[in-house]
Amino acid sequence: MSIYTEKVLEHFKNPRNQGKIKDYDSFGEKGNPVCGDVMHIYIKVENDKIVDIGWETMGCAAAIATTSMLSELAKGKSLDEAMKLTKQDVSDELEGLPPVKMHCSNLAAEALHEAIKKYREKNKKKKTK
Amino acid sequence: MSIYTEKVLEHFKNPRNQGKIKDYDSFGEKGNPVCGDVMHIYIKVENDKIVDIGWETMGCAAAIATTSMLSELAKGKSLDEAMKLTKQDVSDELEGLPPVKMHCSNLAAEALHEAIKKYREKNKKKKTK
Amino acid sequence: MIYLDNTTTTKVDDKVLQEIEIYQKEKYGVAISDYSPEFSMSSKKVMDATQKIISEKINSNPDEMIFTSGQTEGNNYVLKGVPKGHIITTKIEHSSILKTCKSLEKQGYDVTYLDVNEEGNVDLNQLKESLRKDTVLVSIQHANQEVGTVQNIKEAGKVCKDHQALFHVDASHSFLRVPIDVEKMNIDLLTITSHLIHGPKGIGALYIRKPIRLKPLIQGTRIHNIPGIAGFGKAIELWKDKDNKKMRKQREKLIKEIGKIPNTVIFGSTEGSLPDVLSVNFKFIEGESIVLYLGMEDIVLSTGSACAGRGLKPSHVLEAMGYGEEDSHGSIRIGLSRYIENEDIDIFLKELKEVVNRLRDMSPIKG
Amino acid sequence: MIYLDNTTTTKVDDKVLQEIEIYQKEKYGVAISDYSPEFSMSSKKVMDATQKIISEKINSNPDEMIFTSGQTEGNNYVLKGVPKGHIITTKIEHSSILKTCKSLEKQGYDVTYLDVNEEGNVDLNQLKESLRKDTVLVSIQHANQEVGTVQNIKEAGKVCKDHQALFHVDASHSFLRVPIDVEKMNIDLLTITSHLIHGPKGIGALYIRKPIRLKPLIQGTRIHNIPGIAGFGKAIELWKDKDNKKMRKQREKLIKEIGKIPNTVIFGSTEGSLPDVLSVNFKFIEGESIVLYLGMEDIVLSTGSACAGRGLKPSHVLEAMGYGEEDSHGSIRIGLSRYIENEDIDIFLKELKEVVNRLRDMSPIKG
Ligand SMILES: Cc1ncc(COP(=O)(O)O)c(C=O)c1O
Ligand SMILES: Cc1ncc(COP(=O)(O)O)c(C=O)c1O
Ligand code: FES
Ligand code: FES
Repeated sequence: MSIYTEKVLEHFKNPRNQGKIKDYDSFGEKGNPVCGDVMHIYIKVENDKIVDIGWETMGCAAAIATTSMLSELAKGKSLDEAMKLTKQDVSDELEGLPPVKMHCSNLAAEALHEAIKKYREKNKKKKTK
Repeated sequence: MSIYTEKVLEHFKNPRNQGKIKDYDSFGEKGNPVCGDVMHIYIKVENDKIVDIGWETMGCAAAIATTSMLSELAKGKSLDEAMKLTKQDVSDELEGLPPVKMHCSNLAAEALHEAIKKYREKNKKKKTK
Repeated sequence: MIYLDNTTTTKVDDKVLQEIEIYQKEKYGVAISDYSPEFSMSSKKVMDATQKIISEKINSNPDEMIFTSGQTEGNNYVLKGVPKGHIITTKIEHSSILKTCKSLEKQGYDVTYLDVNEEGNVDLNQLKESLRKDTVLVSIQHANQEVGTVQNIKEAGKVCKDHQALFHVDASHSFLRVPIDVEKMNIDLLTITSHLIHGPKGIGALYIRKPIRLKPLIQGTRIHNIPGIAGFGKAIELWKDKDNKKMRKQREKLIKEIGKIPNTVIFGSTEGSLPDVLSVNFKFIEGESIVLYLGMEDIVLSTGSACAGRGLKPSHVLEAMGYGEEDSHGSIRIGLSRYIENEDIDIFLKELKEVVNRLRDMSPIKG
Repeated sequence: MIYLDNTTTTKVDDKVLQEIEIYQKEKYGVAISDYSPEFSMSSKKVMDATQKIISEKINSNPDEMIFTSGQTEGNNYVLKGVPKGHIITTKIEHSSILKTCKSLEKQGYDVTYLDVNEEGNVDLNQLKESLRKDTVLVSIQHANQEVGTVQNIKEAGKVCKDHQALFHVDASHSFLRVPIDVEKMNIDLLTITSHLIHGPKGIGALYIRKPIRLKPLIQGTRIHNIPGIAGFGKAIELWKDKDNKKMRKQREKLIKEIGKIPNTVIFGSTEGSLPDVLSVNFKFIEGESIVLYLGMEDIVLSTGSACAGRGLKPSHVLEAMGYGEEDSHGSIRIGLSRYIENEDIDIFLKELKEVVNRLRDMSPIKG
């Protein structure tokens, strides 16, 4: 009778890919004005593919579980595929989030998208250089 | 934890002198406008003394106990002594009555006084005859 | 002891007690927010479960049900929660309705008190005639607390619906005894209480049809009475229809046997009545004396209008039914329960007859 | 399980349960009038007894005590029961005071909300300055539900008395923990609740100094929650002063050990505080996560402002004390009880440190 699904609690308990990764290629950062929580996502990219991912979150159980779940979903995906990941995907994979906590799953996807965008900008510059 | 004293309950349970006596010399009757209860008292008099007493009551436990107690107090007393019996005497002998039930003890004494007065009037007439 | 005062309050069933205890000594945590620790979440579960149990009995949705501290709070909540205007109720309601209406009148509300006939049935034509444009609420009890008369709530509900007036039903005595269907009966607001069905005291429920909203009576985050809610739900589950049948049979026997005692009046409706309440008057004697003498024989019941806490005043219910003061004088109320066996009824009848004879023997007024 | 959520609600003591059961399954009759059968009279007896027990604790007369369904009803009763006028309260009251005041403002009452300093102490000079000719009530809590700060009620009472304003004290958390004397402290109205002292839920009490009269909140003859009243009385008797001493010692140990964790803020007063409540903020992490991780280790407590049922909003108490949103973010409230042993405190501290480390390790913000 938790408001969280088993899946959310499982990720909260055993978060995957947690922590800043060494020599990451890019990172994204999102803060939540509603609750003041903060999320960082770090990615390592090879051949336009996310080969490693790590994260840091200050937030509620939903925030921690969604970041963990997102990192699993993104790992191994191409940047294009990863850009298509939405908060809905994360929430679905977690078998649902309580309505007032839907904003938490937003954070993770947005931070990832930011990391990818940054990576692409940096790379563009490199190529044009 | 009854609102009634042990003494009241004892008289309620085992009323003394209850019932109309045969060949009574006089009787008094009182009704209570507050609660609609009714009380009859019958006396037998010899040499200005109450030698026997009986009563009928339709009323609450306090009414029954006070009539019973009054009858005990009055029995054997001279008419003069009996006229001095007050509701306070009855209530005191019963070790107290709850305030809202004080009116019940009134009834008994008043009915007795009426019986005595009636007896005296009747006797006066006889003597003067 | 033979406890026949079940219309005042009931014994808590042993199985209900067990349920209550679980929430007092094991699952005692209460979730204040949705993010409370798991341990405290069992409180939400049992609230949901009880809402569901009640809803199924009255054909409502679980989320149309809130908990109160009992019938009196629920009734006050309804009456004080509707917009200011004209209220219609009856002359035979419980004090929680009548007292509140009196105080609302002082605040400028207009209240109509419907008459009842000598069986205690509300005059539905009078209801129709009383409805006005500014009528905000009609509040009619389902069954009476003194004489057990059951009202034609379905018909009353139809009248209210046609007139688009909110309809409240005090179902404290009818709940589980007489079928209730808030849809079929067009009931908008319904109040019930746990202590009259072998559940704990201090808990009740209020059904509020969606999307009706009442002004709150008690504001702020109150800790839910979780053990009470759990016990309430359990008590409802334990009440079986066969209990009603058993009680109704005993009631019929009482009517038959008591009817043989001369100068006796049985109050209420001959047809539509609760299975478990019977109110009787014995002429020429007084109710308190009957109750106290029976009490000495370990039989517990109340005088006719015990629920009003009336002191020496005659019952407003009997008055409304057209009886005089002397008719409520020697009256007693017999409240049955599933714990009463047929032998108890026999013992009671024997003692009752003796007590009535004894008191009549004592009385100066003879038949 | 280590239950440290005693500021939300408490476990019912086994001896209290026994007492409650007596009135649920044996002495279940309730006297509706003074002429009820003897069996039902035990209900009066236990009411009298509990009134006496409470009175002795607060130095009032037993007949100045009425029973409510809990603190929230009591607080609503007081605020809505005084004549219309100017009310003074504080910014750190429970929602049952603040929400009610907000709704009274809409009805044309004027309300002043007193400030508190960063320790949570009400500004008594501001109280003096706020008092007006039309001030009908001053309502100040004795101790705070989140941070445990105890107010100088004696001084506040003097100010109210000098000004002849009614003085109400919400003593839900201080009752039995901090001495209360309605005479010495000039308290006119005092509310308490049973579920915070190992008594049952759904019962509380309201002290009304004679001859003060309040407008009734709930009208009509309500069946008294006799088992609740019996349990309430028993719970009071069972609370011993040595329990307060034990809890205060444990609280001091918590302050000492938690104080060693870097970037930690302990809220409230350094001097005048309850023995059993401690509110702490751990920077860079979030309260719900702390609570849920501890829950997985069978340790139950709440985030900082659980009693407000706040959802995502920051605590109004911390806000009034001058803290920002981020300060209430990672806060938890530890509520002790007599059932907590010193070993429990050691286990809790060990787990707490681990959880804080783990979450800080996860956090992007580092000290
Ligand atoms: C018809 C009716 N309504 C309300 C009540 C009051 O119920 P409660 O004691 O739960 O407040 C009673 C009392 O039994 C009643 O008979
Ligand atoms: C200060 C304060 N007042 C009132 C209440 C509400 O009490 P109850 O749940 O008894 O209504 C609480 C809740 O614990 C509280 O902390
Ligand atoms: S509540 Fe802030 S991220 Fe979930
Ligand atoms: S109440 Fe009528 S005589 Fe006592």
